Amino acid sequence: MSAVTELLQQVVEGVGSGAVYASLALALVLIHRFTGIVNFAQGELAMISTYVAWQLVASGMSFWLALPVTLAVSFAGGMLVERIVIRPVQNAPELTMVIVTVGLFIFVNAMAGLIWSFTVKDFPQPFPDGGIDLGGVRVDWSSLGIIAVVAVVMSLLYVLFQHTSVGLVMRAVAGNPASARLSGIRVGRVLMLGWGLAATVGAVSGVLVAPVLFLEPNMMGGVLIYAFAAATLGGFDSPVGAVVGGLLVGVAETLAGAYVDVIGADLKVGVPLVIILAVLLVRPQGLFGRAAVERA
Amino acid sequence: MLAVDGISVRFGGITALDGVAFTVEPGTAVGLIGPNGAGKTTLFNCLTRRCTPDAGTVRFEDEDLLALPPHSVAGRGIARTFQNLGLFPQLTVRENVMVGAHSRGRTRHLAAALGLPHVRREERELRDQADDLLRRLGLADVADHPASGLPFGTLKRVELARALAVRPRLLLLDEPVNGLSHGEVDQFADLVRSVRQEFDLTLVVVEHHMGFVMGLCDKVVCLDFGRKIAEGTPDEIQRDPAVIEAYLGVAA
Amino acid sequence: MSTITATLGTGRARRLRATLTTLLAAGVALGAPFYFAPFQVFQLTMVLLYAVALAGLNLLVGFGGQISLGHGAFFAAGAYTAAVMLDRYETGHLATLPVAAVGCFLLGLGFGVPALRLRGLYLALVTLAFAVFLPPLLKRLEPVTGGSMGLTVDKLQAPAWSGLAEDQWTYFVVLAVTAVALLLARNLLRSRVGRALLAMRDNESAAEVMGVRLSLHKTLAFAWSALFAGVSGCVYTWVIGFVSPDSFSFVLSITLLAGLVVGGLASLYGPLLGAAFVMYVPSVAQDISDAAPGVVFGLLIIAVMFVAPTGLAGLAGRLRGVAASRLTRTTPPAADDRTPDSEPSASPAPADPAPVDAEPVGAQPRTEKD
Amino acid sequence: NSQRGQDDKDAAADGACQGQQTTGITDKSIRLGGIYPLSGPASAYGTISKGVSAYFKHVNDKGGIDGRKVEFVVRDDGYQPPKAVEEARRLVEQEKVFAVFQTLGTPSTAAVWDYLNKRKVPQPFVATGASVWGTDGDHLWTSGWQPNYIAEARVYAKYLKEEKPKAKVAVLYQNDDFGKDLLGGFKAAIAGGGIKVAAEESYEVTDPSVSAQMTSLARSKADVLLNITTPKFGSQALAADAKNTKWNPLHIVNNVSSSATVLKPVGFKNVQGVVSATYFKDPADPQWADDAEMKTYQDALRTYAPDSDPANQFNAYGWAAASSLHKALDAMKCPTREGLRDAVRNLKDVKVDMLLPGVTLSTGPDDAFPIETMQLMRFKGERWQLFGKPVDTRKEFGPLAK
Amino acid sequence: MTEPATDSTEAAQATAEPDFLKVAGLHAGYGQARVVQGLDFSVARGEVCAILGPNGAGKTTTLRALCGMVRGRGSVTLNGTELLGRSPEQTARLGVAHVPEGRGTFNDLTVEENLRVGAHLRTGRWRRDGRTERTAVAADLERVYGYFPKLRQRSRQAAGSLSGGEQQMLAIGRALMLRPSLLLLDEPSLGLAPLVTRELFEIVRAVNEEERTTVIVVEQNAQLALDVAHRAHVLEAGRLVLSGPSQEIREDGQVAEVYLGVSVRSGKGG
Ligand SMILES: Nc1ncnc2c1ncn2[C@@H]1O[C@H](COP(=O)(O)OP(=O)(O)OP(=O)(O)O)[C@@H](O)[C@H]1O
Ligand SMILES: Nc1ncnc2c1ncn2[C@@H]1O[C@H](COP(=O)(O)OP(=O)(O)OP(=O)(O)O)[C@@H](O)[C@H]1O
Ligand SMILES: [Mg+2]
Ligand SMILES: [Mg+2]
Repeated sequence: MSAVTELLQQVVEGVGSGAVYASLALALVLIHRFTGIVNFAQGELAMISTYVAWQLVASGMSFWLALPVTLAVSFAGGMLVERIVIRPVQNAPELTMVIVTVGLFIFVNAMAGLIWSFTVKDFPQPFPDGGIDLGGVRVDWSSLGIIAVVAVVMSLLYVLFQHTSVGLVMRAVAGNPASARLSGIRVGRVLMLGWGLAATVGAVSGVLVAPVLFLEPNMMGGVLIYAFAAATLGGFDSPVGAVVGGLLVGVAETLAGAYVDVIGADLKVGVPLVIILAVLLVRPQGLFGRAAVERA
Repeated sequence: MLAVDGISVRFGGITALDGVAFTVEPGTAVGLIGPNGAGKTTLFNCLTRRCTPDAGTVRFEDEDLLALPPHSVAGRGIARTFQNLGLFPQLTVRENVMVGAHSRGRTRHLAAALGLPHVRREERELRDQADDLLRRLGLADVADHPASGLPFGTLKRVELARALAVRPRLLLLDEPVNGLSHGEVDQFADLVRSVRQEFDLTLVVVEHHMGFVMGLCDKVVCLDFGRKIAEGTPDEIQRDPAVIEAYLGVAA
Repeated sequence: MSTITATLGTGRARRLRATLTTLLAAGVALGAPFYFAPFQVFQLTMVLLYAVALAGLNLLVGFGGQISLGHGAFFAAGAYTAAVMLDRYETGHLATLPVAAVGCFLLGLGFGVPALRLRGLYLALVTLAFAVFLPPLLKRLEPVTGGSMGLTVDKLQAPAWSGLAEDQWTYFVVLAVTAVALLLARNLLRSRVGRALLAMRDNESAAEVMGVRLSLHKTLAFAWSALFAGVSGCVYTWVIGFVSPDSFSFVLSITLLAGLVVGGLASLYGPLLGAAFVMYVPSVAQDISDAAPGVVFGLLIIAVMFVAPTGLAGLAGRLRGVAASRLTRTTPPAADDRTPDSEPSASPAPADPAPVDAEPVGAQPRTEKD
Repeated sequence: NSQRGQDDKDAAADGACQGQQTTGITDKSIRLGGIYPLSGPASAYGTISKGVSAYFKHVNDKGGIDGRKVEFVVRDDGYQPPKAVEEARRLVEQEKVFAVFQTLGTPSTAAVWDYLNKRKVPQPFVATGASVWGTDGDHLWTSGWQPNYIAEARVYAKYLKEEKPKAKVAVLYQNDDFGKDLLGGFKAAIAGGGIKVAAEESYEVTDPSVSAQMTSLARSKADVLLNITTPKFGSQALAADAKNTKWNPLHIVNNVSSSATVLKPVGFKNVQGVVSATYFKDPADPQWADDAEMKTYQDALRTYAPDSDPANQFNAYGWAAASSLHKALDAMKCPTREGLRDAVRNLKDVKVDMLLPGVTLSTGPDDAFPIETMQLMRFKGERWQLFGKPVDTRKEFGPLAK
Repeated sequence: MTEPATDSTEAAQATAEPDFLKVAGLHAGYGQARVVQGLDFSVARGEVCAILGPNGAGKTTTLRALCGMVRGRGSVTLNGTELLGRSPEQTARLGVAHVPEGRGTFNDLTVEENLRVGAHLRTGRWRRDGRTERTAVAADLERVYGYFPKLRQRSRQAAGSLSGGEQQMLAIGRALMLRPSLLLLDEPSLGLAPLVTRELFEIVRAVNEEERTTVIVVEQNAQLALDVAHRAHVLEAGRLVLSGPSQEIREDGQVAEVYLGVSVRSGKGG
């Protein structure tokens, strides 16, 4: 294998893991667009959704039937979470909301352990085994599949944000809920919709990554950290940013871990940190985020 | 005292200020009027280093104001109020006013943490001064109330008190009487007149309330589309056709 | 006139009450180690030392409005400073405190500078990334830090003259450190500097116009807050006698922030309540459910936030407010009182569950939620 | 009304045992504590306590240990050392346990062992394989149980020396004491031979996956992959190896990740020929289905811990450790803490039914590792097949250096 | 300059539906602060009603109670439907539009987006008349731009960067986009230039006359408010101290002194 193909192989690897981060980052961006907070429980909700899918498949349902059912259940679950857990603190300071999601994280994680135990579950791979060989660089079908799905989700979110009235309403609610109410927007429903959609996108993420990461209650913990990094880098407002951020983080981390000896695999998490810091110092709103409008 | 020369500010395609020039003599009150979006607030923002003009100079007592870092403007004796209020909602009224005295305080972090005697002395002094001001502006009984939740008119006075706490020589008021009823406007005008005398203030006032402006100011500058369209005494301005056309409308 | 005498009266009463409360608290704090079992004394010690870290975080988050999800890193820096000094140089415990304090102050200063550019969420997540990065870094620096096995060092020992047991002695030392730290924090916040921080949090732009030098105060807020966290970490080493990279995972940082919010942001004694929550509630959770303490713990966090959206300290304030209004309701309302503030309800507007969205008083346009 | 101070000395033991500590033990009962992560990121291991509890309940129902009913108090430390200290002190000072049986994880154990040794409270059979537990002369009240990671590494080294004396080895390891101990032990054991470590990659437990590391390792084209991981990452590494058809090293997976529950999700067809070593019976492995002890275990678990999965190897681990403690308690000369301390350090070829045939408990005054024997196994079809003789690393390599 | 509404039209409207909005025993406040203490008044359909009063009298609080932003006790019925106890979004759906004190613009939305949010209720996706409504909304957008040409120039600009007066225009425009049956204006002239203020009241009058929109306006510029209003109420310390047709209020000695002043605001008609 030549040095170039090796490099390309590492890049492909990085893109693969970057797509994983991006998938969850999309859900984070969605929640942020709706509510203006970061949701620490996002990964755990995705994990629960994945368990739902697993349970359905384990009880004999075909994967392709289980998938839409899971997405529907996740949507309803996300709305329920908003209604039961978030709504009561909706008028509280934002940090209170964030800490509630931390509590939710702990709760959901422990609950999954209680119900499904911590043993690793196998999850059906929706994409074919094997891969294709592009001039010595091997690309797995599963990676390609993840990338494709992430691209589709990203495009859908982009359209939702930019070209639908829901997107407009959503931004209005996130920006100024009181005024949104005065315009007759049912803020509660919009927020429920937001959480439902985010949970659905999260479920897609969970189902995509479960075959690769293997399903267990802590599956999404590490992904969440990287998804945060991806969303931060890309700007918390933009689905495109989330994906670009995810890919950048994935590739940079993989290459640094593989090629820069001082960094090595143990310190490679520092690489996205440095990149994020560098980018934010130049663009405080992230690569694709919108700058805050400020007037005295 | 203040000399503004050729100030231009552009935001993207919008020209908010376009070569504005005027001067303010010590001890006078200058009114700044003009239609909505004419650039009055933007001008204030330049004077307090909230935004940096693309061209032009601002001199305050022969010092280049634009070369100062934003936080030292207060120390030079310039204070302002904000059009849409710029109070600290979670602080009490007294604390709001005491923040106004920030530039006059000398306490540093370490001394503050150690609670040294001179720190406490300074704190007491500032507090007494603030209380004086509050009493002066009839705010004594709301001193311990957080700023949020007070009526708009009260908040306007709190802002004035805070600005006065800076001990300014130049005071910039951005629409100080909007939201006040007629009687209150008169009271406010009296108040401004008396503090002006007492603190030896030079004033620049942005206001759409003509009675207030004309009654208070020695000179009025009118902006439109970022350009100065007129300058003169209140009487001249009120008769100026350009001003009537762009701003006042046909006088009744 | 009558209002003035009334406020004077209440002022004196309040001061008296404050003095009494302080004396009572001091008495309880000094007597506790003689009353409680040693391990309970140990728990109290831990509460006190976490309170120092939370007070530091409060300075930054509660008062300064800058969110840090990486304070565990400063805590770890303090803890490792102490451990390395004790392990390598056998400096004795007390010598480690100033070094940890100054070291973390400088570290915080270094961090405060880039933090100037970052806002809200972005700052929070960058600091989180830093906290995630720390354990592997500590492992990598094995020659100094002892790598993943960590360092075991001597705990504080009671000098013979004191006649105290080790736990009691440790408790008193930590109590002293905490008292000093909380006092420093209080002094800082009740001064020009503290007001500047609060003003910046509420309205940056207006604060700057009033002469507050944003960069200075923000950076120093970071540095002070790191100093407190570092002192807390240093004391941690004295008490636990063991540091390892996995003791300081990012979970610690998140726990600290959660403790602070649960205790009450921008409250002077919120950190103590938060520290007690962090310390005791996991055990309570286990007492409730052995099978999955995490389930209960998560629920308890959520429940506390439901009941006290502004934190436990706010809850205490609100309860007092309710009690006060009960009392005042019996007195007839002053006739034709047009000042709205004669009501003694000066509690700083806790999030009322009623959907009153009082428009922020001239807060600058917020497009970015932080 | 100070509650401080000494443990009750009233129930003094008699005879030679005069003056020894009898806290937590009477003629009728014995009180033990254990500290596990029931919450937090490491809660997967919390279930070990279920296996332990089930064992003691099972024994209690059969009359107890030498007539004493065992009370087992489990505390949760969330895998945080300060919490472990708090809980250890609660157990000793408030719950007044006889011994702290098992603390889980190296950080937690390291955080409490000074305290326990100073208080002279036995800390037998800690649930971590770091090599310090058995080699430290200052902590006589503490002992290991599972084969220490160095011993395990030695087993693999010996195997490779015999089978592939010129092997190039790629190593994937968890970046903590466990991974480093095992890797270090392995390197020490192959030193001077023809076997070389060609590549090593670490991961953090907080990493989402090890796929990037596996790609890097694949570049080394090594003949052997030594997989030093915990279960989830074990599955990931096995899957990544299986997926890469261009690189087919001999895959050695360490014991922690060798359970059938780890291999099954990868697909049995993908893990054929994988080698590992073990010392206790894997409840998920069908070869033990008819084993008498295994049946007892399964029944007991179903009775006493109905919501935990008997096939989970950690339950069996707890069970095996608890039965080991049972043997040590049986061997006490005095029913005192000192008695237990001495008994733990004086085990001679004690058989425990949950351990593999040929694996026994042996300790000495300087050796607090009861188990240093492991047997190699290879995965074939749907089960592990033991091969070769149990390897007693003490005999082969000598005692661990301090 | 402008004719005050004649008594005859007022009477005609009042008899048509005298109790279009009926407020009875309204109490409202914040936490323990009781601000509005027992208001009774009604507004007929198609009427413009002005509320005057000193600072802190509770005018804003009254409007907030009407639209559901603060909780109130008592009874407020709009066309027979009880409003109290409803959330702002529900009252908005009943046709109440509120221009709040402090504007409440969506700062990171553009001007046009702000206006579209205002029309959100009318273009609901699943409404059958969606298409015709959408053209109507487009027409209304033009109308608002016609009223406030400044907004058209700024239509792609983020609302947060507008000048104070421009934001006020936007807030009013957004409320108009709702095509409300009851329009609540809280100090609409705040920050507007004299010329625009006068135009604003012309717009209020036009909207009221063309669409028979009922309007309640809280305004410090009593002169102008009384010009367009049919009736007026004076609120002090949470209680109504004076009510009546605007003409009468205008002639009330005390009101004239406190709210109208001897010298009227220059440049404003009267
Ligand atoms: N940050 C900005 N980005 C874009 N445009 C801006 C920005 N700040 C101000 N403008 C524009 O500049 C113009 C001048 O604004 P300014 O606030 O100075 O007006 P003003 O004279 O104070 O008006 P008003 O009387 O309504 O307060 C406005 O049209 C405004 O839209
Ligand atoms: N959000 C709030 N929280 C607590 N008290 C409030 C709040 N908003 C208003 N108040 C109090 O209610 C009283 C009435 O206020 P309101 O805003 O209704 O008066 P207003 O008549 O509209 O005055 P202005 O002319 O100044 O707007 C005031 O005393 C004020 O302090
Ligand atoms: Mg302006
Ligand atoms: Mg008002």
